[in-house]
Amino acid sequence: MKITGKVWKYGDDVNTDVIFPGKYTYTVSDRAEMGKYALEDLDPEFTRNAQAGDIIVGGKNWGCGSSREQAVTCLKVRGIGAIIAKGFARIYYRNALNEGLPIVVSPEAVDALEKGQEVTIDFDKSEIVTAKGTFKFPPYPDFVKGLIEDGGLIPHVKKSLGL
Amino acid sequence: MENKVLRGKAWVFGDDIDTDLIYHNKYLAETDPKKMPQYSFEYLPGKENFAKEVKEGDFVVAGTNFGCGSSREHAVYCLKYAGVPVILAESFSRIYYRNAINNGYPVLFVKGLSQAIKDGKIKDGDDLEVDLEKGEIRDLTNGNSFHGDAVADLEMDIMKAGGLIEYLKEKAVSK
Amino acid sequence: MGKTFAEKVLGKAAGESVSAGQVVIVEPHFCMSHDNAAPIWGTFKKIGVDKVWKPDHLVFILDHAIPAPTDKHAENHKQIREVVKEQGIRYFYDVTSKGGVCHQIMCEEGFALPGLIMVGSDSHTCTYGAFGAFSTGIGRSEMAATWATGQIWFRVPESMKITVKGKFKKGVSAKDLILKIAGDIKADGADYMSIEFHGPAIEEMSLAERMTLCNMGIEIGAKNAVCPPDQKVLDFIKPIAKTDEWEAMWADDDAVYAQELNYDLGDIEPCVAKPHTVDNYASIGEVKGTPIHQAFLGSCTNARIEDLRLAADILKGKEVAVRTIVIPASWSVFRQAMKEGLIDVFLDAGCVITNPGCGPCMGNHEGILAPGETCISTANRNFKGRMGNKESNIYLASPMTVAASALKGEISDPREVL
Amino acid sequence: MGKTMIEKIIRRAAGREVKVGERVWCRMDLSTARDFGGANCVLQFEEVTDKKGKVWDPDKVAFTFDLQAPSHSEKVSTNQKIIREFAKKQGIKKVFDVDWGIGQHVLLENGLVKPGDVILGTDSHMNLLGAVGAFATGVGNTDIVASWFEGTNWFRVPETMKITVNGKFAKGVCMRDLLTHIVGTLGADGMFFLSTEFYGDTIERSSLSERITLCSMVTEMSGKIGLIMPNGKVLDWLVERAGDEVLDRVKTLAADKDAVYCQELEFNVDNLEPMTSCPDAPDNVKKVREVAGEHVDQVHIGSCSNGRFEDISAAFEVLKKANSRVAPGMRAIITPATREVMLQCAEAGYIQKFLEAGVIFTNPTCALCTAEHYGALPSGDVGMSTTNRNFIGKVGKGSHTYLASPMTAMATAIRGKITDPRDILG
Repeated sequence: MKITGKVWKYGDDVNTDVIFPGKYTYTVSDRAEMGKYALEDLDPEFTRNAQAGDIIVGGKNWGCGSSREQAVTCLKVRGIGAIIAKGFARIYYRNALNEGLPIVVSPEAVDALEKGQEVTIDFDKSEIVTAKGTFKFPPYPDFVKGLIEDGGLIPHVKKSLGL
Repeated sequence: MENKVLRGKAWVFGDDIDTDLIYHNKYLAETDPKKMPQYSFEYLPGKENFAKEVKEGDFVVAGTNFGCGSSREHAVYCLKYAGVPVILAESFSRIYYRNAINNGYPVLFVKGLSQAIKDGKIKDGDDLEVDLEKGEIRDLTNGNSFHGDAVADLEMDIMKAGGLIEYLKEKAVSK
Repeated sequence: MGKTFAEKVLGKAAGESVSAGQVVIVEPHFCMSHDNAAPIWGTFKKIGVDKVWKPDHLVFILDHAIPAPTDKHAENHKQIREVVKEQGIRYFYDVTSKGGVCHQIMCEEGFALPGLIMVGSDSHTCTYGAFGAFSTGIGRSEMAATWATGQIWFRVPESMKITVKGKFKKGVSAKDLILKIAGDIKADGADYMSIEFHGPAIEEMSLAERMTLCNMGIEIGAKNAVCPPDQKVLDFIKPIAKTDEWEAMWADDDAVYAQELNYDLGDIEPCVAKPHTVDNYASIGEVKGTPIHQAFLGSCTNARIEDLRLAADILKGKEVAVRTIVIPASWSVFRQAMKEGLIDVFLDAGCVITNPGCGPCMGNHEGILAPGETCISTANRNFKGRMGNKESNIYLASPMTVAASALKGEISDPREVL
Repeated sequence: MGKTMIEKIIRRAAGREVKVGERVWCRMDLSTARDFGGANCVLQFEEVTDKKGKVWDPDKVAFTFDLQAPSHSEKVSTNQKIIREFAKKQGIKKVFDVDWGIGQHVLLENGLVKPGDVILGTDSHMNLLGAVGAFATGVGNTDIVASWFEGTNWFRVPETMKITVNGKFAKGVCMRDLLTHIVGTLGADGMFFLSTEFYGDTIERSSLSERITLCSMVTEMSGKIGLIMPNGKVLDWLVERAGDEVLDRVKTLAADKDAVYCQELEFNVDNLEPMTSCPDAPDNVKKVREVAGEHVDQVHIGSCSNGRFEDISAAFEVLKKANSRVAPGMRAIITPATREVMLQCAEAGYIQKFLEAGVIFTNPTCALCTAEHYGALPSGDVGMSTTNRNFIGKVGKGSHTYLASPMTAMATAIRGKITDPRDILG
């Protein structure tokens, strides 16, 4: 799998409250609608203009804070192709894999990328191609690969239960 | 008020339509009157489509005690800014009546309207012609006609000034 | 070679000896969900399984917005009641005077037990480590999958050992310690790790203080945080334990740690986390005098009877200068506070005391901030927009610092009013 | 020809003799707004005065916060902030923030209401202040703004209805039941634009909270105001709160013997039974017996109509007699009207007992009456509450509500289905 998209770049410790504000956690239950509030308190420009296929680039500890899965769902339903970060908070990492939203850890690629640039992620070769060079990232552990191949945790569970 | 004959479609309501049905308390925090029409009649079964489908010039037609309940002026704004030019009702509740007048928003008191609505003599979607000055209301769809009384006394003066604030300003100037 | 707490607990559950880095699949014990049980149920149904794996392992506790403020919240609660009925869920805490903030209920009702693996669809599930449990927060899909299969995967985490000695000085409490740790190692300082609290000072601490510490483990990125299941814990849980499947487990003395930190409580002083990150540490001296519009004493971090006592001591006989919202962590805390006359102290001081629940902590309920407003809070997060508006500011602090600040209408040093 | 109470009140406020039907400009004694409507008032005032306006008398303007106290939405928080800042700028000291409780009750407790006062507020139940002989009325924001210019506003001098109530309530029956009975008898527009004066030995014996209950529901019959002459303990209480001027006011307030009433009604409560307003209108009234056994999901005791200490005490008596808990699956919520009431409940030991029985106690506020606050109902749920409106969808789309007395509400909470409190009280 290989994806190419335009970069939206952010700093360190971007938390789930700015990705998907808590006040919507019980008033918005429709998945598609969640996309409307993505990054509302971080970057209103993103909220308005993000396109399907765009790629988010973050610093360390992306998605720290709450366990709310909407912080992944809201990006997924906007069609965000992947998130490249220096690191992910634990629950966010799990939630992203469970939702089938590709996430990649590569501090070098993050430093090489600026907002608006194009970036290509080649999952087969485990590399990120930027204007400043190509960077390798560690491949997913086998277990995680299985999850992603099945399209997320729920389809994975269905498959394993034979449903 | 200029004498003009208005034409539009009727949205017909029964008696005792309260302010929660006109403008639900859920949206009370709104402070911009122009944003209020989107919530009109959201909680009134059968009229949930009003906010989306009402056209500028359409009339609100109701029975007795229209606007009973809360003091919220939102319930006037949400119709005024939806472009409803006048409310026709057999009677209005007290606070609603004041709020309408205070905004220079025309209302007509139409005798027998409550029964006429119950008897189906005026129905949702009927084409109406309303002469505000003369108080003549004609249902062009079925030929029925009604008479409505405008406000009088001080209320008429306030209405003519365009609302209570404007009235008080005029009064202050003339002093 | 010795084992860490995480290696021992996960190893026992996996039925093999495990070390950090390994992935294990285990059956968790209690699985806690709050108001989000309804959306989880929606996902669960998509899997195509009819029954949850063990109804008695599920615990539902309504707390995020109770009683329901809007019909959407009400619909959500109603769905949960229907699931409870349909699936025969025994442990359900509805909008009644038995409830409260989910993590508080889990601890005071005997669900949080030593050696149990527990998950919750809330990030502060790590609180139960105060009772020696291995507990961690997960997302909604993962919870749905767990209900269906009774299984969850974990990468056995590396561990961080934090050893604490000494005694708090007057006006200083566990919240100040954890804010100091967050400031030192930053919000990702313990990413993916299991934090173990060791040392004589931890043994001295009340269970409430340990809960405050473990609760905020997530704020430094940890998978879980845990204190030793000592006699204090055992005395507390034995009469109330909801299962006898627990086992007091602790790390070996020669366990291997990825990182070790040492703190002396005597060095800790009153402090805050400045907007907009939990690791934005400042000593009280640096921020003293900052004007505030609201003070909030509540949340799963600091709203237990011990916290209320500390705040009431400061507020007794005085009047607050800003609106001050007090939300006890549970109804049993509320009732205890009432018995001790603390509710009267708060009301006489001009505080609003609301029914137990999460309140304004995540921007859902009682006490949302307006643009440009500043709040000092005993909760656990000060992220931008967390309490409602992105143009507002939140300072995190201890109950004593919050109470002292409420009195003056500006951030204040509790040592000056004690 | 004699004058009614409202004619005398308006005469004082207008400074001249007045006739029924006349439009009259009156001086305001107090012009108040809540966190509902208050921000609209402030923004409108600032707009029409180009931010240069000064309210006529900062001591006669008050703000109360009870719509969402504390707020749970950014919009309401912002509205509250707008009000606080305006009050500061204008030197308005009477700001009763989120820690106080329901507006009218807070004004009363703070001695800001005297018999004969003319008071405006952005709350349709302002007229419950008629319980102490004040003419208070709910209005929209424009009326409030207009009154802030020169402290005046206009009223039509209304006709007056006279209601005389005699007899003693049987055990389990109270003022709320009488009121419900009256609403059922007269209908939603039964007091259309009228002032109503209440007389008779039942009224003379009644407590302040009973009078408040009675006058609060005048709105549900589209009345302008319900008025009761303060006497006995109510008068003592008022003097204690609002000072000796109360006594002077009372002297000039009583209706003349030959006052003219447009309608006179008499009720006797000796044989009155517990009553309830069934879904979905206050005037859809039945005896509790007739609907007994109907399932109820949530019970709420509170609101400006029935949230005072006596109301909560009445509910407590039912709980005590039942010696039981709320029914399994039932949510029971009590919201005291004010902080003072909450403290009284704490002192009396009620809160502990209610909590032990499974009832939730919230902070003083309008609670579910304003929706967007404690106690919204999901579709299909049935509630019973001591509030004053049960219009369809008011507390949640697709839900339905019965209105009843605190005793009936508590009995229903205990049994999990609509219950006549006499079944418990014996």
